[in-house]
Amino acid sequence: MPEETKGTDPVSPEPSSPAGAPVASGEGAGSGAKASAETSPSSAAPTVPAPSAPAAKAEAPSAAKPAGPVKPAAATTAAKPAEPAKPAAAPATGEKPAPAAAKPAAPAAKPAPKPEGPKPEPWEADLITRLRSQYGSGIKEASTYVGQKYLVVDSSIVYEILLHMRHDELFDYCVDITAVHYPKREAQFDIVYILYSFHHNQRVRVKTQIKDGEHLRTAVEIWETANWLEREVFDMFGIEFDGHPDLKRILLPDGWKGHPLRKDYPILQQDQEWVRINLGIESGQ
Amino acid sequence: MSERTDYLDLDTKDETFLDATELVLNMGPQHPSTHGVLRVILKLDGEKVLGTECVIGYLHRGVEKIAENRTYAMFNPYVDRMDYVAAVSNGLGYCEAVEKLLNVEAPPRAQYIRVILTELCRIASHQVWLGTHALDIGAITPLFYCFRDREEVLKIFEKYCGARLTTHAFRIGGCIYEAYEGFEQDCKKFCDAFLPKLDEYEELLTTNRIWVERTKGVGILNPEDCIALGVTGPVLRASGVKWDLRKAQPYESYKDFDFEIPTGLNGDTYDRYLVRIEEMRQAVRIIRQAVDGLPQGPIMAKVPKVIKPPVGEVYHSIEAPKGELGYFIVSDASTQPYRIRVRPPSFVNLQALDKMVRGLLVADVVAVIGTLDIVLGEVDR
Amino acid sequence: MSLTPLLRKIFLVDLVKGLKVTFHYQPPSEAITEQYPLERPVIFERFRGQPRLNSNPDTGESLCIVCNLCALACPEQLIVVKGERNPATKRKEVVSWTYDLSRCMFCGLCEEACSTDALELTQDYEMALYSREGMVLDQAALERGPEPEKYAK
Amino acid sequence: MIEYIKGYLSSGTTPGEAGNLFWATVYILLVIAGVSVAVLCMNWLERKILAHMQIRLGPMRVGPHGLLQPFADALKLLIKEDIIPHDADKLVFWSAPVVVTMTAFTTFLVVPFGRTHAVTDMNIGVLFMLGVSSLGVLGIIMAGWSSNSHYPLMGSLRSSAQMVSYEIAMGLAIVSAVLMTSLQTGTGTLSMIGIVESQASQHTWFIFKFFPLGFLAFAVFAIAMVAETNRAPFDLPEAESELVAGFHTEYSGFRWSLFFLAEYSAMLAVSSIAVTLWLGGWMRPFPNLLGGPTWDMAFSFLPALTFFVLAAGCFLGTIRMPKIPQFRIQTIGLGTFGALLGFVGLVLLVPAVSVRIQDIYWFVVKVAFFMYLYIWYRGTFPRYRFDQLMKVGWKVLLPTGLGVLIATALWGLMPQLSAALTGVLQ
Repeated sequence: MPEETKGTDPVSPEPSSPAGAPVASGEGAGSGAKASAETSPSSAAPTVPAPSAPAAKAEAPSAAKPAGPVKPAAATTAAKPAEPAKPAAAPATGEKPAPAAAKPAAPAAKPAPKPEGPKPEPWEADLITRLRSQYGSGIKEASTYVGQKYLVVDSSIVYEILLHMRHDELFDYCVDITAVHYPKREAQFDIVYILYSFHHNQRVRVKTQIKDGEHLRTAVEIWETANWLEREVFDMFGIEFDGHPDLKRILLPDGWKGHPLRKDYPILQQDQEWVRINLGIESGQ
Repeated sequence: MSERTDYLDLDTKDETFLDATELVLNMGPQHPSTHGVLRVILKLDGEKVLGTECVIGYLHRGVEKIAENRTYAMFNPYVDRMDYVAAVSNGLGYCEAVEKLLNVEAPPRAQYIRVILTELCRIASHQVWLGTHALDIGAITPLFYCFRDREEVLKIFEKYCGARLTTHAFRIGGCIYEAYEGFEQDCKKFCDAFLPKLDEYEELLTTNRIWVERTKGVGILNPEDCIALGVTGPVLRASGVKWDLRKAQPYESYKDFDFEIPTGLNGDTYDRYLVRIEEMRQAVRIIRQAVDGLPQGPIMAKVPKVIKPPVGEVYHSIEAPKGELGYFIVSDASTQPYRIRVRPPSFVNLQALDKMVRGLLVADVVAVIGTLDIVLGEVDR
Repeated sequence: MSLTPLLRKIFLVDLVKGLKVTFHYQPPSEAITEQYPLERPVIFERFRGQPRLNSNPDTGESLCIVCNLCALACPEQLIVVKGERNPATKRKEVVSWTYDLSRCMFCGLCEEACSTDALELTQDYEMALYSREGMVLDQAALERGPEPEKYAK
Repeated sequence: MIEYIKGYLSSGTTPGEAGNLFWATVYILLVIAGVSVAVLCMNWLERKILAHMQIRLGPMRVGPHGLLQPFADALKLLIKEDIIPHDADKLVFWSAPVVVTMTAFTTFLVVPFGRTHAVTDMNIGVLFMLGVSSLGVLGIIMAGWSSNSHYPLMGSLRSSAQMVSYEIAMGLAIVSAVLMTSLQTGTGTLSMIGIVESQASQHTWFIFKFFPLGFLAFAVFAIAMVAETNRAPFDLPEAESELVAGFHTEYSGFRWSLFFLAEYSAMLAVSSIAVTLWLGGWMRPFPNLLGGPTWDMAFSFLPALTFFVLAAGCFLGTIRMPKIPQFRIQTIGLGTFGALLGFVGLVLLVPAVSVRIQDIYWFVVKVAFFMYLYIWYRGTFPRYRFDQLMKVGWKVLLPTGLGVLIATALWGLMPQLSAALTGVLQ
């Protein structure tokens, strides 16, 4: 098993890792335009109000430019990305207010300036209000993280939420369905539905947590694409979806033992067993 | 397409296998035109397809499990092996997703280089598609012309990053390789030489009556079906949905460039062909702009040597040549990703096969598999 | 009602156009086939091929300082470097150095990790062997570097 | 005995007509050998020409420029393991390639390579060819059915439907050509030699007669014959990307090579029909425009000239060969081959040979043109789908063929008709 060394690495002069900061942003000499662009919004964070954050972002690189060996043309192109981000977000999100900024504008276009290590921010939007009023405490969390919005909902109502998202909020495209295994948690699995709305140009992740052995209702009736995606989740995690038309393994052969993407899945044991049975020798692994 | 429902349902399995009116044909996993190791079980009435079932997984390598046992930087070369005809795009998506998790952004010059290489890669990928698709439909010659011109792209890749197919061109935080001397000229030369070649492909196919007959009205997907099936990329656009992640949610420096999103009207194989051909032209346009506006500056953002993103999860997707390629990464603040989920466009697009081929003939199945532009390395991961 | 499309159809203009293209490519000068052992492909400088362990050209000493960075960077863990400190020179010296070429995917991460330019992926690409045994390169083989076999009788 | 053998040489007819068994046997052997050699050549030429169309080089290693590749292939096929699928119908499986090959060779009985260069001249020659060549489909169905496998079965069913449909269009085109022999002359014939002689006496190839009717009939035939021989773009029975290899998927080794042989000899056979019916058979081109003994003389040098050009090509090739020891044998081989071709050219200069070889030369050149077309089509066109193939056959070629036939008849009867019409009017 390839265990990555953490402390023994000879070159990890990484000052920011204990604090959990994302980048070694301000620490270095900051000769690159990027580094200064990173630092200035964070330092200006407490003072600059939300709407002018993009301006700060746009300003920062051009201010830093004279120091670096950058042509004027480059400065304009560098400043350009921030400009259309806001207008693009406004029409695209439609009814959404400013907080629902478009994703690509990433860190800077967020209403709240980026803190030292991105923390999930509470996500306020009409959609959330509507959902909360309808489902109350079933919506456990609605947040954004680095500009990406997600909902954590109770597993009992996830089907209704998805149905609501599909038909009332027009999230007509189910990008992906996947799962994450946390063996130490009581509810071991996160099921993640990544949804996209062509109408709002918006992406939302709906997450729910279920225990091992718990079933979920299938989303095939909502999005046809869920068929194979759920089969893959079943294949890799052993999570069963009730009402799925054809729930069987998809990537692995039918007789496969175990579900490989569970954290407790023993790769080596599987390998050794296979070698023993099929080759009649002891695996050298 | 409403009349499709009256065909036999695939789910009534075993008893019909012996039914004399039906022929069960096992296409693949070793078949000349299943593009690798796809196995399609066809249920036929004569030559008419009553239903299909895809059996995939022959090329499953457990990429997502491998990712959990590698550091972020180490996993980078593996993503090239998923969609191996568009390795650069895969690398781009992965690097961007990790960058998002780290909250860094590649410097402008790196972004431009990335865009140039990704668009070159789009051309290369579409050329492989065109060649194999034409080969499936029986035109054997375009394949060689396509591969000849793809060679020029691969040469640029090799000069830039030292590998032709599994390029490992980008690193988290930017690019590690500076554009080599003559990079701009090479790209421009390629663009200039490529457009006439593209016209040549079109001369061989676009107006050819056999090609038109073979592709028009074959494998129609209407926009609603596309969206319900999660189909993305050229297949979606050929159905008339003008949706391209490069425009819808621009990443890298795509906002700086002026290009069109070609769309089709009928959502048939011919439209998908035209859309992809036009996409190659647009890619040339983007490359030209990017090469002209290539800024100076650093190519690598400040990224720690040992990448240890904060706890969090992020989904980032790009417009790969085949559709929306997404990476969902969960970090637990260790050096290894807690979970990486790849949202492969080929896998999702392949799901549409059944809907597209019902009621068509065996020969159309081959055409439709070709037009979906699947790469089994990505379907099976 | 336009007559031209009909006429074009009757006179098979579309087919003739295609025939013209294939006809025009017939001269052998258009062929792009490289007759491999005779014509060698051009390999560019950054190509990642067979690994080589460089040594100091003046002294002949290995440049490797046994920092183990390459082994740590390798996704496949196919590099094993063992070294021990030489009490005389106070420097770590290589005891054993193996590189399992059969598992290598030529991603170049080891080369990038190397802090002394000791490990280098060369432009040699002729690495096919008849058995797997020869694929685990030891220090001597790595320092010799690629020995391309002439594929000709 | 010697008299018997010698007697034929002065008869000036085909051995069949002369009733000379000895020479008939010789001719049959010659035809079989010639067709086999032609198939070998086609094998090499198709690879080379197709490769060059596809900007490749094609075979280059076995012999100089891959000249020995067909022999290497033949050898490989002969010594390959012969596999009969377990559940196959052994007898039918075994006999299918034999049937296919036999029919393909039998058609050559009536092909006139020259005035006297045919095994025999039947007065129903055209019908014989059509009939026998359509028997080939029987072998294909047998192969597909006996393999007991899905792909061959589908391939053979496609093949049978295709051949049946296209034979009709082909037949109509042939009938219009046959009509041309009788119209305005009153001496109609179905004999292959007779048709060529009719073209000679009318001083026109039938492709140019009643322009554009002759050409249209030829075009219908030219398309139908591609379909009839299952070649691209009508190669559905063996559509590689759909049916793996079609009806011969389960065949290997020698049996497979028989199918290969049959396919190519069928191509040669239908091309021969086309040449005979429309392109003046063994006659040299431009007999009217460039007539006279001087031009006859000039044209009689062409066969030798062709061989000299080929020889020159070989010598040029030896010069351009890589100058390294590994290529010495290849260089010498190519040089020898060139010398051989040059020698053949010299032999062809001998007047006695030259006179006898003229007919065959022109016939072969015309057939070679069709072979090139076959390869060219294959290199250029995508493949039709089955229903489209049927559509082309039934909805385009059949009406066209029928129309051409009627129009030809009307045109031919024009004098009588106009006479009758004027009679009625007066």
